[in-house]
Amino acid sequence: MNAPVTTTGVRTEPRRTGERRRPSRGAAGAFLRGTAGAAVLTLAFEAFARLELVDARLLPPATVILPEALRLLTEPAFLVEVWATLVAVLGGVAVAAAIAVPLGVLIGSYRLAALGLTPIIDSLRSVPGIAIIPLLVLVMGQGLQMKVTIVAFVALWPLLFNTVYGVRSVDPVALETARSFRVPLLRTWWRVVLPSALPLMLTGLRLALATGLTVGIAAEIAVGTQDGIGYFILRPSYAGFRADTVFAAVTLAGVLGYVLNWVTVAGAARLVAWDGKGPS
Amino acid sequence: TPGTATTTTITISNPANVSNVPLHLAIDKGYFAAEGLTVKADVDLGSGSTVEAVVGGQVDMAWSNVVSGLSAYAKGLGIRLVALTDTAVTGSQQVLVSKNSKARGLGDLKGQKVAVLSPSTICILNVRSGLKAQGLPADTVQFTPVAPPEHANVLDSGEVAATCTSDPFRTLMIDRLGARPIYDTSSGELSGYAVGGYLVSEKFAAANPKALAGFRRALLKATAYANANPAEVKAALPEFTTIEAGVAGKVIVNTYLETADPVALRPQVQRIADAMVTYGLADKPIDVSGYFVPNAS
Amino acid sequence: MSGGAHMAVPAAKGRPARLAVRLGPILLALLLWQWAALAAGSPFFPPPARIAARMAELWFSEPLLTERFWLDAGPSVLRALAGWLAGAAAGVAVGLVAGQWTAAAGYVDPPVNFLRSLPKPAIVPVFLLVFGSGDLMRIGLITFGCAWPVLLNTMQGVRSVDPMYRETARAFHIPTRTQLVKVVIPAALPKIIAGMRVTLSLSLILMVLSEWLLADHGLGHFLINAQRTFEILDVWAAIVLLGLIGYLLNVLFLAAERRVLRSRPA
Amino acid sequence: MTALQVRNLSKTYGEGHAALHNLSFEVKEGELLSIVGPSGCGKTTLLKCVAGLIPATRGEVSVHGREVTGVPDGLAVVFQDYGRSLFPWMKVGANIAFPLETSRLPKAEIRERVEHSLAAVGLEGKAERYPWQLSGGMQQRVAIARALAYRPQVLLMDEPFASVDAQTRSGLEDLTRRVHLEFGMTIMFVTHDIDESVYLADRLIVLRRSPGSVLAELVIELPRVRDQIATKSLPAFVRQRSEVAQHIKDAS
Amino acid sequence: MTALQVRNLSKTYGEGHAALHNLSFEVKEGELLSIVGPSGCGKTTLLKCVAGLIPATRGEVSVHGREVTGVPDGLAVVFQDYGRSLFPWMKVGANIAFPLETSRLPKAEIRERVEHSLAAVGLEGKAERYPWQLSGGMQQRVAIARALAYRPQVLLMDEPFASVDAQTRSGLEDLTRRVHLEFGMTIMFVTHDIDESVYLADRLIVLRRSPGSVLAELVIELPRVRDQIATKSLPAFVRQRSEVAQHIKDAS
Ligand SMILES: Nc1ncnc2c1ncn2[C@@H]1O[C@H](COP(=O)(O)OP(=O)(O)OP(=O)(O)O)[C@@H](O)[C@H]1O
Ligand SMILES: Nc1ncnc2c1ncn2[C@@H]1O[C@H](COP(=O)(O)OP(=O)(O)OP(=O)(O)O)[C@@H](O)[C@H]1O
Ligand SMILES: [Mg+2]
Ligand SMILES: [Mg+2]
Repeated sequence: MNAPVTTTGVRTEPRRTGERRRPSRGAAGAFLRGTAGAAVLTLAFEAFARLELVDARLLPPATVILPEALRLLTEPAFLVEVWATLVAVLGGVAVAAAIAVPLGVLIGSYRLAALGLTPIIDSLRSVPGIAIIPLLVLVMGQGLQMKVTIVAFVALWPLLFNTVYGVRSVDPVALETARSFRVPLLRTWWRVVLPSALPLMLTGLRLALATGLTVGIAAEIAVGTQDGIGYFILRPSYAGFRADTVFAAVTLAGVLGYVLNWVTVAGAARLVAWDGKGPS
Repeated sequence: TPGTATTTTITISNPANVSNVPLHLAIDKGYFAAEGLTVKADVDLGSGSTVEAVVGGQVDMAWSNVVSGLSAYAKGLGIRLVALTDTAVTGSQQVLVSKNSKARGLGDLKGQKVAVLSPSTICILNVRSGLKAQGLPADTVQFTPVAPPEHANVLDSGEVAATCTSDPFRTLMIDRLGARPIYDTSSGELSGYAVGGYLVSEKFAAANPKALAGFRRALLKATAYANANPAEVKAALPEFTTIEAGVAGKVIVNTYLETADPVALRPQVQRIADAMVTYGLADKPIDVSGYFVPNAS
Repeated sequence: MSGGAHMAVPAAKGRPARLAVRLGPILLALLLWQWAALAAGSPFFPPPARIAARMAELWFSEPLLTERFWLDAGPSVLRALAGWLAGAAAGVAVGLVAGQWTAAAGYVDPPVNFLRSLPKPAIVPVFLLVFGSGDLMRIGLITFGCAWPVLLNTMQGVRSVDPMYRETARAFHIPTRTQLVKVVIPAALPKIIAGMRVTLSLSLILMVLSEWLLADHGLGHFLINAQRTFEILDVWAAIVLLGLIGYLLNVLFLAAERRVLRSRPA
Repeated sequence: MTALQVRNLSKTYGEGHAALHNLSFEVKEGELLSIVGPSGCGKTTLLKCVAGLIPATRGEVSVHGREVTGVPDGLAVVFQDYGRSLFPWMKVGANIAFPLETSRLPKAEIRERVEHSLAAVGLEGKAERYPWQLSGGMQQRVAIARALAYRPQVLLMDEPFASVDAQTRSGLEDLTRRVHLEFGMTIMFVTHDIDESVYLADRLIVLRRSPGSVLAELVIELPRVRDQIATKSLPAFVRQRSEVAQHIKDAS
Repeated sequence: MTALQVRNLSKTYGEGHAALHNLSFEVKEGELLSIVGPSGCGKTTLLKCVAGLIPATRGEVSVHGREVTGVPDGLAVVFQDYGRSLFPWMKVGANIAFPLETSRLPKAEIRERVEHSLAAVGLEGKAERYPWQLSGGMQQRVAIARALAYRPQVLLMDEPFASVDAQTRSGLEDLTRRVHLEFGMTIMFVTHDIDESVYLADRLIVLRRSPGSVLAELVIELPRVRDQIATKSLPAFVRQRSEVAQHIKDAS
């Protein structure tokens, strides 16, 4: 990324990547690059584990974790737990989105709403979700309802803030245009403000899914629920010295997050095809 | 629904440990059914939230260690003890140091950290009483709560000088990491302490005296059976705990308490309550007389 | 960024009015809470007045702040901020690269999305084994958690920079580095800032998580200890203190944000 | 009847930057008023005040006798910054249909209007493109088509033909005259092209620079129905054209 | 010497939308080439290909004998979409100074150039404003000032005077001729104004619509130093003007 600068002080054109050089388009190229990235990460971890700074039974190398992860993937018992977690995470994120989008549009559009609600929101969202788990357990037990609530609580904030900032960065000329045609407020929100904020909201959604997943699993671990990936992590860890299974389950949780993200991105690609092409 | 007088279903949240074997035996052998009870035992893996679940009425009953239960009781959370399960024997909980450690006894840990499983555990009482016996001040070592599965990690990485660990982790750490016990918590002033028992909410106790009496009878029967058949206890362990069969054989099994009348257990519990005050886990004396669910029959 | 989208809303005029708007809702919320807690009468849901009293006793007595406050909150907040800054820096750096060069994004994307989806409590042991139990591990964990939102937002921001801005910069031979600093970053700034705002509170939350293990002071330690020993009032006091700190940090952040985005069209 | 009345209008941006000062004029129903003036004299500002998009600092604007507070009913605007006034996430057709969707028009009628107005600005068959796939001049014409499809009673146009070539421009000028006459549309037309301003207008206002105010007002003495060649060679056109040019020289 | 050579240039956007087809021409060093053509014929596309901002689909462009892959050295562009080519977070002065900052010019020199070029486009004293605080025509002039301050050897201008009034426009036209002559600047000037294209050019190219290709090429027979009134009344001007007009009529 360094621009070659000749000694005479004449500026030469910095090499542009991407534009001229034919970008290897399509799924194949992306897949190859992605695999390369994943391979580097795996190798780095493997090398670190092989240094044996840490007892291999406590932190096994990738070559131990990955086959175990593959085995888990074929184990119906594990897939059932994945489903349990997934339901909680998707449910929670859906609840969060249902709250965050209207609220975010409101706060992003009206200075008064922002002024009045920001103190409450900023205080609330600094409350660690994990700290309120015991209180949630008290009210709703250790089951699905509790998990959905805690996921919704943590997924709310990235969605909310990305909506607010997205709404605020709508091009003022676009808004003036809508106003000049007397497009009703709700319709303006729906057709002008939301599409324009959509790319950032989708980023919020991706964050919310990942956060929701990690916290959902954290909640499963923290309250020792009866199901979910967290339970599947907790059980072998309570058996002792089953780091391979524990880390295999952790790895698969990461993979699940990756898949969720991928689905979101793929789904979003069509929605925001215009992004980065025109103004706003 | 739980909490009404007609209830015959009891849901129990219990950790997957040795203490809860009789409960599962009682279920398997139909002792509860014989008392007209349906007992559903949910294995809870090491969470800190079982007391909350009991108070909030999300479960009817939960197993908790005696110190945790007492401290919740002392904070006025409205819980009651239905039954105690077992008492510690030598080897059931030990202070372990790593293979390379030079420490020989508690005194050698001066100024260092010991991992315990929670900030309210009997281990703290025991270690402090051990220190006192050697004429050392209570703050000779610091305690830091670490979930039992992490004990091996924190000891291996040298983050703590010692861990206070129960089975099965104790056995595993000795076996696999070469950890070495330097102190047995049942050796001191509190030797033979009660490990834990079943808690219900005040409301539940008041509403279901008959069911709880039935529960006690069935549990007592299972307890007697367990004490008489240690081999079967070890065989049952892998079924409902996470302990693997290979390890289960080496696990130390506590003595299960065969006491029909909870009031007889009062001195046992009061002794621990007093120790909590002495060793700084409670700031004022705890009177345990109201702690027990009275026997209805 | 006072907001293009602010639609013909009469802004609250004058200081007293602004103050009323700012404080009104939160006071109302507090009153409602007090009322609900008193009505419920549960030992787990103490009324805010009692929580406030306990907080005063713990942290806000003596001249202004107790010694305890500095012991509990001081190091915790410092850790959170250090991790937040480090995470934001890492997120912006990687996000810029990944947003700017589509090819780089291809390599970075899968590992990043994998890593950020790892359940934090489950990787605490890894951090512990690798970094030990000192501040390094705690700040490392906070950094690890805070980097992702900033990274994603930066990437998204960079990708949706108006292509005209890039073309203009290229047409004038602006070197890539200057382009990044003077064109791409300012254009993506609102979105980067949104990411940083999300992580500001996240850093507090991760701080608590990081202090659950092997800490002997700090708010997270205080919180988990109170929770395990059923000091319900202390739990609430810690939660409210965290909320308060989070609010204050956000006020500072918003003030900084206003300065940074001052020059945007209104 | 008065369609639009501006009385003592002043507009000051931010702290003390006056863009308009004490402006008064009116536009009669069905009249086409051209507004010319040097760059930066406040034409866009005036237009936005009339449209109720920005509040006046002093003075008042009324449309059809009602004071303007928000955007008045039945009014449409073609913005100078056409590139940003088209929504990049909507195709050209959707951009044009968007303001119509809230009306109770049947779907078929909307579709027809979209096609009609696209054809009118010479963009047949571009409905399925995105705005950013069009050239600058085409985008500007889409913005015009959107306003036309809306069939407003009052149409405000801010340098709408700046980016189109002479030929297309002539066509659009004639289109403007045509809708003006056909629908009796009241039009306020901002331009900096003197020929255009005279050719289009029924009446014409020249604005003076900083802060903008009315320098001159002319009633254009041309026949209602006009022709690019014939009208532009009328003596009245030539005379009024240079009159305006002289005023603008004074204005700068 | 050839400053700029375009050989068999074709450009197709996306899937099969041809904007330019087999275009060839050259511009000599120090020459001012006007490019005219109907809206959407590919003028902007051509200019962006020459500037190396978008890759050609086929054919090649070379500047000073070197094939264009990125933006060639010593070249500057004034974009048609001026509103979006100014950085809203930089003040006007900073926008103009920005391309200069990476040069090794001393601060004082940069400041002087900024002031000079602002004055040249009639915007003295606006350096401390933000672009969005200016009118459309003023923004366009800021974009011109930025290119001028950069002192490129080759300057590409895309309808740079579309949004300014006639008077300012004349001034800017003369300014363009002046820098062209004074600095020996090679200029490629896209416009849709026929008068302007003839008045400014040394040579002129008319593009045909869809897909754009060269329809006609004229060498303008006017003196090097020109004058708005005198030059425009020369018979050569009048003749070539109508010649171009005729070509454009054919082009549409
Ligand atoms: N990004 C794009 N994607 C697809 N098609 C495009 C794109 N940009 C331009 N086109 C098409 O290419 C053709 C030429 O466009 P271009 O912008 O070069 O025209 P132009 O001669 O500059 O017109 P104008 O005078 O209106 O600015 C047009 O038909 C336009 O629709
Ligand atoms: N948002 C704003 N903030 C501050 N000043 C502004 C703003 N918008 C316009 N101005 C100033 O107000 C004056 C009038 O601007 P306006 O856009 O109305 O001019 P105009 O007549 O439309 O010019 P042009 O023909 O160049 O479009 C200018 O001096 C401009 O700098
Ligand atoms: Mg204007
Ligand atoms: Mg163009």
